[in-house]
Amino acid sequence: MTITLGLDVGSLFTKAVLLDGSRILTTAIRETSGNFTREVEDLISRVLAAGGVSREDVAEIVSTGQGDELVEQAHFCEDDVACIAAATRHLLPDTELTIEIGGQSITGVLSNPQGEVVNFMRNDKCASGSGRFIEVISSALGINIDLLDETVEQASKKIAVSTQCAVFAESEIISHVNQGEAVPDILAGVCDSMARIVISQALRFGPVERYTVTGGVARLSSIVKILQERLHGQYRPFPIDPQFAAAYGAALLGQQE
Amino acid sequence: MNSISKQASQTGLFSRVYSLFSVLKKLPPQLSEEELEGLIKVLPADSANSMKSLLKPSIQQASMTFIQMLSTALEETKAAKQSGKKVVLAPFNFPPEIIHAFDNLVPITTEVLTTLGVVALEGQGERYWSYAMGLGLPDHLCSANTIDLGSMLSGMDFEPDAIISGCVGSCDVNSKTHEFVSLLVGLPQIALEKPPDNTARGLKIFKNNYYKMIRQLEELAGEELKDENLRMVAEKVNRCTELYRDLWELKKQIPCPVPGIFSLFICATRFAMWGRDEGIKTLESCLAVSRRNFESEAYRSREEAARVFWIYLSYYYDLVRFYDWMEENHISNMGDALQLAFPEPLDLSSRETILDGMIESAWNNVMTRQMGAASMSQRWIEDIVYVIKEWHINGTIYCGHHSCKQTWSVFSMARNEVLKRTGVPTLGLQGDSWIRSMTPMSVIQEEIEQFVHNVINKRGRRRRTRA
Amino acid sequence: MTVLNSLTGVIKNEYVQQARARGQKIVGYACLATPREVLDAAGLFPYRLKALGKGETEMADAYLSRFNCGFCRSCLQLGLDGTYDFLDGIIETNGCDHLRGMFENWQYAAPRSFFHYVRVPHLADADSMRWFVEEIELLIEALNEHFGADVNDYKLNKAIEIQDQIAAKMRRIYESRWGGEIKVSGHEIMSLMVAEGSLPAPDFVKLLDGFIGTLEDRKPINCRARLFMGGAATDEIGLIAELEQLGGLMVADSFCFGGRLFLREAVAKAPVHRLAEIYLNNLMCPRMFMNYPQRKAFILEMIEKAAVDGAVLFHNKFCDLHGIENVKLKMNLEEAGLPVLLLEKEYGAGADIGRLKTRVQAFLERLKR
Amino acid sequence: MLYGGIDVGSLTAQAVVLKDNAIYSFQSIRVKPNPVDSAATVLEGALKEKGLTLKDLCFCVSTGYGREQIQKEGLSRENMSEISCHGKGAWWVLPQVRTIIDIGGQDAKVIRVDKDGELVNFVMNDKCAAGTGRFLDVMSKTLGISVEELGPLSFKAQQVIEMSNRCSIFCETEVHHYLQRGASPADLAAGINRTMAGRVMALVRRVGPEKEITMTGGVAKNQSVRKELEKAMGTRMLTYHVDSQIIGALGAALIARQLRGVKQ
Ligand SMILES: Nc1ncnc2c1ncn2[C@@H]1O[C@H](COP(=O)(O)OP(=O)(O)O)[C@@H](O)[C@H]1O
Ligand SMILES: Nc1ncnc2c1ncn2[C@@H]1O[C@H](COP(=O)(O)OP(=O)(O)O)[C@@H](O)[C@H]1O
Ligand code: SF4
Ligand code: SF4
Ligand code: SF4
Repeated sequence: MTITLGLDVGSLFTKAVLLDGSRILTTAIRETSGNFTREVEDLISRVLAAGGVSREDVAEIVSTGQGDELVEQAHFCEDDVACIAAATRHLLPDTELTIEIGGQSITGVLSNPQGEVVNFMRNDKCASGSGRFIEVISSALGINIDLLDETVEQASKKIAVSTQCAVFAESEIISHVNQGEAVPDILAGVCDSMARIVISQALRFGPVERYTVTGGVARLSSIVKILQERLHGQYRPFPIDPQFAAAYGAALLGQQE
Repeated sequence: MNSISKQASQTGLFSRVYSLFSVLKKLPPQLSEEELEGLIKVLPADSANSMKSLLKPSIQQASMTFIQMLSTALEETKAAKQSGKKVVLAPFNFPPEIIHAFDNLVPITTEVLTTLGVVALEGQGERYWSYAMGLGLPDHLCSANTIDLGSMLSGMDFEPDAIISGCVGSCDVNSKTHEFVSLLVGLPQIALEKPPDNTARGLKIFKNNYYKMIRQLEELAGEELKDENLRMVAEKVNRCTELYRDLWELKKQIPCPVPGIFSLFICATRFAMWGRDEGIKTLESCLAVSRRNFESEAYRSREEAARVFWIYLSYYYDLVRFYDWMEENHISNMGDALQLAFPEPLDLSSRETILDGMIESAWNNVMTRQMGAASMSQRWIEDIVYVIKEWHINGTIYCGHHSCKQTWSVFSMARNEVLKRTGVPTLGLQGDSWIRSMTPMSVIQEEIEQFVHNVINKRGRRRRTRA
Repeated sequence: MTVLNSLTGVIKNEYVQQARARGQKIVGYACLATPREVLDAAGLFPYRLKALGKGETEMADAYLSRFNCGFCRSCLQLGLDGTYDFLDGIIETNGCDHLRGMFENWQYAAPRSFFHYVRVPHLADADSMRWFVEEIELLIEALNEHFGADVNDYKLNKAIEIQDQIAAKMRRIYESRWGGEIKVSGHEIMSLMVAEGSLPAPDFVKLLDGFIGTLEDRKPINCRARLFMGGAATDEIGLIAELEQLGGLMVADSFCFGGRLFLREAVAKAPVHRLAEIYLNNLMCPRMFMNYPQRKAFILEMIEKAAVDGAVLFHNKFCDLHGIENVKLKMNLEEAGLPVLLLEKEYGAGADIGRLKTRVQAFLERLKR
Repeated sequence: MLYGGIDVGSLTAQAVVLKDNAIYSFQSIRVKPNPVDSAATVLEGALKEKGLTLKDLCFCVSTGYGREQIQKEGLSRENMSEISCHGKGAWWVLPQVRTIIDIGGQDAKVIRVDKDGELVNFVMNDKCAAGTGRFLDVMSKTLGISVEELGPLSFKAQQVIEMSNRCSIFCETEVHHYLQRGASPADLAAGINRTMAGRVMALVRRVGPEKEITMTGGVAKNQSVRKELEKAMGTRMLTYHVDSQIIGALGAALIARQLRGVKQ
């Protein structure tokens, strides 16, 4: 069996997946910050240690994401679109649309039955509708993002957020708090407005039969649930932690080398 | 008014373009490498960059005739006042040949002027843009028009004698901007409306409007439209059409022997000098260079990673270098929707038949034909599909010029239909065609590369990072 | 007032439900240039498309873009999410490029069996008038054919008469604010205008009569400044209400859902020609070319009659027509000595209301009121 | 006679007490979640310094966020928009000033006043927080420095790396991107300040600035943004010796003084 390592240098998080054939040995994640080489090195040693694999055993290290070309440790890099498509093709073969929602963008990747990329579309001009938006808002409300779903579940209504700007939304939300609105209700409203932006992206390629959602935001069921309700077509849950989709795809592409 | 911005835009767009071109015009027909180097050293950075690419040996012959053609156009505008002629400002979708048929009228095209300014001038067009913003105009208007308007309104530039709104019915932004200028400067406005009706009835109304416009032009010029002038122009128009079609045919070849930048030369000719000897010369030299390419072994064995067509506009800031970049990356730039004018030869039998032909070519001119149709999407999509098949296009790009509300409102539909009918994918970008600060070139290039490698070729873009 | 509230608060109001119950067909239109009388004469219920300030557009945004006018996106959303399913047909007009896009996408994504395009000229000269007459004739033909209607001059004249009545009554209410005390606020007027396109003409006459009946007993409203408002096609009654709370009342306007509605001057007698004149000659909309001076004069006259202290000109983000027109208008109004505030806004209830209010408040302070 | 002015911003709140024609005392605090609380605390602070209470003020005006509620709660007698207040305050410290560029945490405004400090014209950022103090806050955090250091640091720059992303939030990643590629923080700081100035210029152009010009609000303290703006406008701006963040509250107090005559 060949062992490969996929590295996804995201806008907010850097992710690593260690793959043996198509079996995940381990994964690791950390925040992306300025010090690049050290971060990646740290991640690599972490996954190698946890996977009980020595560096020599790794046949290919493949990087993707924003800083992919700077990963000195990588043997080659691939575009994230290719990695995401590869991951979907492998894990959910007949899924046409993958909606990747990361820290800074929403990318729709449309694949054909052979798993090839038919088209992709990225929305990254404004933080509204990005993972960062949710983070900024939940931290303004004092809610750790891990507890977001739990909190939203307690909501009895949705307070609409009227502005799309993440910065303005933050203060709008604080004014809701002041007016005595409950935090879960406000957060539910935020998730709703976030989901709407994703929906319009997803619908842009026309109706599809099956779709999946990846990226860090796909972990938030409060948002995915709304997508499920409003998008036609069958939702296919991503079988592994969706935040690792691109890193997984990168490792898969390494397998083909 | 706005004193500080006014200072900044002291010299107008026209004057600056004019003085640059009067220098360029004096260049010898063939430049040696040293001469080119020398020229580039004396030009400011933005101009130098463009000239370096424009005057590279492989296309120099065509570029030179192109430069000569535009210099002539600019000189005629400049000289008009002294010789008692009237200058008519028109948008790009208005075919200028009818104006060339008047002794006393000289046309100048908004978008051509802006594009030249953006390509050739230091600081591109942004100072004029800023001026227009200072007037309170919204920042979502078309930059091509806004830049031109800013230049004219800052009061330091040439003043046309009339404005033709050739976009009434097909583009609000364009016609409305022209209306604004004409109201502010107190210029007569001539509106040529196209009814959104593709049938014979629509054409009849349009014809009526066109004749009405000729009467207005006659009044402005103080002369009648003379048969012999009309015939002379018409003959040259037919020569242009012939050359245009020859170039069209050549574009079907794989690899494409027509350099990407020629699409700019061709449409600038269409927009400004159609029916003039200078226009014919430009098209002839484009054709000569392309034929030479076609016959050259080296060119024919060139790898073509993709044949890309811009379904509406392209990016015209940093344009020359951008087209070079595409070439270096083996992406054949097959041009943009500004090629989709489909000119037909004019029937020279009589004044009426000539005018009928000119009217039909105005009716079918770019944008008028697509966005001015009964449906904004239908014709546009049909034309894209046609050109994809004709030129063997395998990928299309929508540049997403943000002021272009018509195309934006049917872009989704167009992308899906084009894919359905031809299997060819469309990359949707966002940016401004004439202003670099909206989306930086590096971002655009990165998206295009991802598109070419992952979507068009489906091979991915594997880049080695380690030996 | 409750009838009015229910009309301006829901799209599928009780009149719509009644019409459906009695089998009357309902046809939607968007632009003021649509000759409603033809629909009335065909026995149809003309329903003016509106979005009532609803700013959610995720379905529409899959077709239209972020760069399209929010009003159009909202209307399309309601077309796609089923809210407008009660419409038996739609009449498209080439009001502006965004509206054209809205109609095209609607017809593409959720087609209707009756979809007719009334092509409105952008000029109002004699040639254009002939063309528009033809358009009205084509519309009549289409309605006759599809709905089995039998439109004739008699019915058209009747319909014109009712609309004339409506205009006269509306004018009376509208101009009641110009004399001295203001008893009807600007947003109430706007409610009436929005209601106008939401129920059959005879019912609207009744509603207006009721409203006029209450005028006498109304108390004057406190007014810090008399404002003119103009610009974008907007039906955001809530927005105007919020802004009026700051004390500046809208006493005249040039909104598409507003003071332009009852301009009906015409000389032709034959009904189709008369309609063509009513709708084309009086379309004080920036989509019309070559007649800015007319629009300016119309607004200046109103400002004078209504003794206005300042003008607020709105445009929806990405609206080209009003975005440009407002700049020119601002220059001319300022020349005439009137302070002007330009406001670019996103369509949709409450979006950034706080920031809009700050600007309007500052404007009132600038007016020293 | 004592007059009060309260200005609650998105980040900081200020109160100024005016005695006749001089600043008698002032306070500035970070805002509390509720604007009324902020107002109460900051006003009390400013009064307490001189052993005063609310009753000693003969008129008080509130401005900024929650200005109406503050009035409803009785802390002020009238509320005014920030725009008028900044205009008035700046005019008081610099009577010759005609254009004021006020940049706070979320708002950017350009205000024109006449020779009496009365509002003539103004513009304010609308949909997007791209050219506001918030941008600088996010950026300095990303560079790992305080917002106070952002100006000084940029004067050490060798070159200027401008941000291309429009969104304040996303420029964060752009900075990361450059840092990863070895750019120096000083060059980035210079680029950030220039980008900021560029965005503010978009507003400045809309009013057509007229001399003399000055800046107010927290961002006025950033010397580098100030220099960049001066360069873009081709003119120097005036400075003054009062804390630029209290200008709004000062203006409110001045208006309180003006209004007293009218309202009593
Ligand atoms: N437990 C979590 N911790 C952090 N972020 C999370 C978590 N769950 C979901 N998220 C979301 O995921 C986003 C990051 O997604 P990711 O795909 O890693 O982005 P990128 O690839 O751009 O770095 C965050 O902005 C946040 O909204
Ligand atoms: N000492 C300082 N040096 C540089 N910038 C500062 C300083 N203090 C505050 N700022 C900037 O000013 C902004 C806050 O301005 P302020 O006028 O207090 O805003 P608000 O009125 O919205 O509370 C901050 O976002 C920060 O960028
Ligand atoms: S609106 Fe807000 S979130 Fe969007 S680009 Fe502007 S600052 Fe960023
Ligand atoms: S504003 Fe003009 S174009 Fe738009 S709907 Fe109204 S009348 Fe029609
Ligand atoms: S507001 Fe402007 S863009 Fe929107 S429908 Fe009206 S005219 Fe068209």
